[in-house]
Amino acid sequence: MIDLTKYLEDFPILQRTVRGGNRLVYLDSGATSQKPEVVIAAESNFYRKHNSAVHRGAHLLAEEASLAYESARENVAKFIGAEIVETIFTKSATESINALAYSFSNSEPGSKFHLKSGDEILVSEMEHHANLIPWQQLAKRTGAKLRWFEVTPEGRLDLSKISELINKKTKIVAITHQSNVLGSITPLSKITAAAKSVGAIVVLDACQSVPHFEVNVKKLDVDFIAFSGHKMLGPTGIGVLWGRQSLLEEMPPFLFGGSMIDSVTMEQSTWAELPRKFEAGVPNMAQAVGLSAAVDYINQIGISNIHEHENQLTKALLAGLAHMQGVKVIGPTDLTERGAVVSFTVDGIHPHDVGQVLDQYGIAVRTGHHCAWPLMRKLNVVGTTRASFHLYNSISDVEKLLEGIAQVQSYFKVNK
Amino acid sequence: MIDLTKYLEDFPILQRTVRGGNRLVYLDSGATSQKPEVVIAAESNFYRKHNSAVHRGAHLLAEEASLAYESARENVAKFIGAEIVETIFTKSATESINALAYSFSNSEPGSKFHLKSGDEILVSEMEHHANLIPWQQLAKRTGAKLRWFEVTPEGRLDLSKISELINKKTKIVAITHQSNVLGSITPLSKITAAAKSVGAIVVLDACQSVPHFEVNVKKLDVDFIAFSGHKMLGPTGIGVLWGRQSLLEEMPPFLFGGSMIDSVTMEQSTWAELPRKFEAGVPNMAQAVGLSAAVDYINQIGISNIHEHENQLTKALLAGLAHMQGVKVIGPTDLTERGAVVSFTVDGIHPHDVGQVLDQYGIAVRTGHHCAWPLMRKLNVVGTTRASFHLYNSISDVEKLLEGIAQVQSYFKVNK
Amino acid sequence: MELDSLYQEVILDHYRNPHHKGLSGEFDVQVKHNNPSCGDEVTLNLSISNGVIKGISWDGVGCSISMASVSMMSDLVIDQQYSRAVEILNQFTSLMQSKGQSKGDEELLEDAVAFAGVSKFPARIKCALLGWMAFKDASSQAME
Amino acid sequence: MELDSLYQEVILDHYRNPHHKGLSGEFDVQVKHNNPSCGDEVTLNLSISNGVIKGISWDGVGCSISMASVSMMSDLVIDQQYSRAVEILNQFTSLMQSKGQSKGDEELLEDAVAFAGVSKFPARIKCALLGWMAFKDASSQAME
Ligand SMILES: Cc1ncc(COP(=O)(O)O)c(C=O)c1O
Ligand SMILES: Cc1ncc(COP(=O)(O)O)c(C=O)c1O
Repeated sequence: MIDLTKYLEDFPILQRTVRGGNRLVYLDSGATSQKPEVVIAAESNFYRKHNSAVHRGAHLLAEEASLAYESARENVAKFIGAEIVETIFTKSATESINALAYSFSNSEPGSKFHLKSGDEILVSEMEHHANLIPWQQLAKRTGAKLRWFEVTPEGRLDLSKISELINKKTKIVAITHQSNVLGSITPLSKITAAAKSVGAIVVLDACQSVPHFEVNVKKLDVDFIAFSGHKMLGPTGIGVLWGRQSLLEEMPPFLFGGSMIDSVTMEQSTWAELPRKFEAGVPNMAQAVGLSAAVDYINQIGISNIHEHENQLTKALLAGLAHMQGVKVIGPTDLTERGAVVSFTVDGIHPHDVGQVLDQYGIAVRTGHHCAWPLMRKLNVVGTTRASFHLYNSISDVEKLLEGIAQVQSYFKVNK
Repeated sequence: MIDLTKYLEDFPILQRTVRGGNRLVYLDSGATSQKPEVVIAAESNFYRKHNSAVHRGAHLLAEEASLAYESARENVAKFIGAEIVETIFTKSATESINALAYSFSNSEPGSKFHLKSGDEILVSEMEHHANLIPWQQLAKRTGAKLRWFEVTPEGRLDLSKISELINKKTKIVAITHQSNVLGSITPLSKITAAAKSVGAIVVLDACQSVPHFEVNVKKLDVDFIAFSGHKMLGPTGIGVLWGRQSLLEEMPPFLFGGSMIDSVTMEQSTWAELPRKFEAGVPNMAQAVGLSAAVDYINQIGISNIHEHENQLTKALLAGLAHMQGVKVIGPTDLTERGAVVSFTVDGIHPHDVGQVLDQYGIAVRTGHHCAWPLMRKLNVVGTTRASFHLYNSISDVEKLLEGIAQVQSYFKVNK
Repeated sequence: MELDSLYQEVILDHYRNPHHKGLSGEFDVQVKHNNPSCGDEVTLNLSISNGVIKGISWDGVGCSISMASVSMMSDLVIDQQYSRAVEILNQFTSLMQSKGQSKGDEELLEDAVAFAGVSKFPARIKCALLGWMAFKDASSQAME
Repeated sequence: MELDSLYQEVILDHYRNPHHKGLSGEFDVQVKHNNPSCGDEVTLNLSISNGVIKGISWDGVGCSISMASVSMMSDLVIDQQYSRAVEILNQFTSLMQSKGQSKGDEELLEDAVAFAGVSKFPARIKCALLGWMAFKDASSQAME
């Protein structure tokens, strides 16, 4: 039994009280995580001591800022088993994925990134909007066709048609590593093997995986991954795009401006080496430094300890919900290939109302379509209530939630 | 005579010593500004007390975070005389300008944003790469032609050919408000009048103006402006795109994902109302809050006081440089239509070496091409040394710089 | 409990037994509105003749606040002059923006004053307004 | 002063009176390298025959460090076997990465050990390497 309770005091926000004078039971880490003091301090410390534009000045502060920023890159790269030059800072996973989609649009005919009518892009019905709409719009811009894996009633990817869906026309497979609604983890190896056999590029939305279990880009055998800092104890305003070096070298850039150039005339420009080619402008330096502090913090606890801890909480919550009348889990009900995100519905009560009553008890959950509207339609629900964990949650949070749901039912006088 | 010395103590970084045990003489605010404690604290405070994904949860933290984020928008909008819904948060000016260029590419034939062969985009030779390359690449993508205002030997925009350059084919005029190299301020009204007469859209790069003097978008009569938070005492990782409401409503979005949608199916999506249409994903919330604190701080001192203070310093520096043998100011040498950015060259010494010796005396300047490579070629210099001011500089900083330049000359034994 | 100011009994009643729900085949204008952040949807059919709101029928999915609000809105505006309906609409909108400071004009809003408590919950204001915005859209289209 | 470790007299001498500067018409390979962050540029002409570096001529604009470094590099590798030149190149590169911890192998690097101080100034390392990278590029092209 992993006990992480001693870490709770590292999170200043958990010391405050919320509605009704209750302690904060924060079960919305799937949307954004809370930050330990060391992360907040790392960002502040950068501003207080080293702030200066990186890569640009001849002076000491510029030197220190560049060192801080590049060390952050190195640290994040190591965390995901990547090469340093393959690790690109963006503002968010959303930007990372859009950057890819635009880089594809920007590529010349003949390049492996160039899409045209007849080509196919494959996603799934359980994608977050951030890993659906950029591809939908890329398809629209290029004439390529968007196709998708369906979702089974149990909330798993339906791979039964994989050999038809991944075919010679498939140029991109963009898939989530873990559903932000269902918690189900994608059986990646089947997909990467099929994609490889047809030469398709695999893009992984790792927003819900990197913060919660070990992700090693080399082992995964995908081509690109995207994730956000704010879901992994890091600051807002920072994300990562990782890609295989050879692909990133071949791929045209996305944002144009300072620091990403090799030479510039009024007529034309050439691009800098990796990773700068993909980082135009003065970067989100303090946020990169904060993210690096978050990585240090996670490493100190151990990502596998965090994972096991979250598994324990998920198990307890699933067990508790299984005993409740009128409550239905949306997604896998056991721990096989699932993470610490649990969606459920309460008969007769709209998720928004469930969330509102829970809030009265200090319990912060997320309600609605979770930016996965097509999935809601597919599963025939108007939305769900979602509890999601991180290392700072405890078994007492699970108990509070279970009690809270019972209160919701009695508040709305639904027949259990 | 404005005296802002009492504000120096608000900036923690100014309390540290740098190379050679010297106090920091920070003359690189044109690249990025330093942050007062209130800005640093605003960001930290958001993480410590209110951090949560905006617009998404039913819980108290989400409510507080949304309020903080939207109040920041309101505050920034007011600062530039804009409507709230017209004020869009990006990660930087670079992103803001690229967003525009991509939104243009994304628009349908027939829309006023649609460019095609025969159309013209007008920039100037003094643009920062961030306001040049996005348009150069847009021209390349659409077949439109990139044209430019030249720069006079005095470092002013050469408007002599304006009636030829702004013609019926001109669809976009993208121009800097103040050169980040020369300090010269663009005589905007002539340009906006000409652009209006042919129906061209005017995009203003306000990176070097908003932080230093009053910018009111209504008075300027431009269509879009872009600027960065980090140059105006705010955090890194936050920028602003402002546009006229009617144009923003017509313009297609740029980044696709969560929060920017009205409805989503696997096949197609429709977009949210302004400003959300242009803000995909969990935003850089803490940075928006930090920027808002920077705006409060500037308002408290008064932007016109800051402007006048910087004018005094610029005047003193220009006067001092005028007396130095072998030192040449690159850009206007009087205060007419110029801001607090002063570039110069020192005969016989490369700017990089000038900067290095100054650094030894604790003086932080910027050296090189300042992301304006075409301008360097035009002015026939390999680069310049640039000193740029903000409110926390003092006349003693100017004296230090002047003494420093003399030291540089004697260190390299150049004949003065 | 703070919650009770949000979930007034009359709101829950309308939620459980909504009025005018179920789309009728007769209408002059049909509109569909939704709330993208939570997924609530309402389709509203409006009949109007000689400047009088003759009928409203609607269907939708959403939380108690949004559904009860469409239900009460329908009760309030049916058989009213368009101008009077707009007055009620404006009253309701400003009640929602009152941040808990207003009790609402009972003469105009009748049972809908029960929504006063919603104005203290910023995230729920758009729920309460969903049906009203649909009505605003439909009626202004009809009056064009 | 810390600066003196950067700007050694011999570096400033080469900067003021660079060797092998001015492009000769005879060469096997020509390369152009630049340093996008500061704008330094060097064009390098290389002649090589039977695995021996026969001649280098160059032109360029840049700071004292970058220009002095191309000058000294030229002195060092001209008339050397390619393999020996690569050894010198590698030595110089690792000296630059030594963060001030190494003095450099004087037997191989001769006067270029004067650049040891540069390794303490991270922003200047790429200046010192510009010419060497150009040589690396040109010579490996020539040996292909
Ligand atoms: C005139 C001008 N435009 C654009 C930029 C780009 O700003 P950022 O790097 O913050 O995106 C800068 C600053 O570097 C600038 O000075
Ligand atoms: C699976 C998944 N993909 C993408 C995103 C988008 O991340 P962000 O909003 O940080 O860009 C999220 C989170 O909202 C997510 O859960």
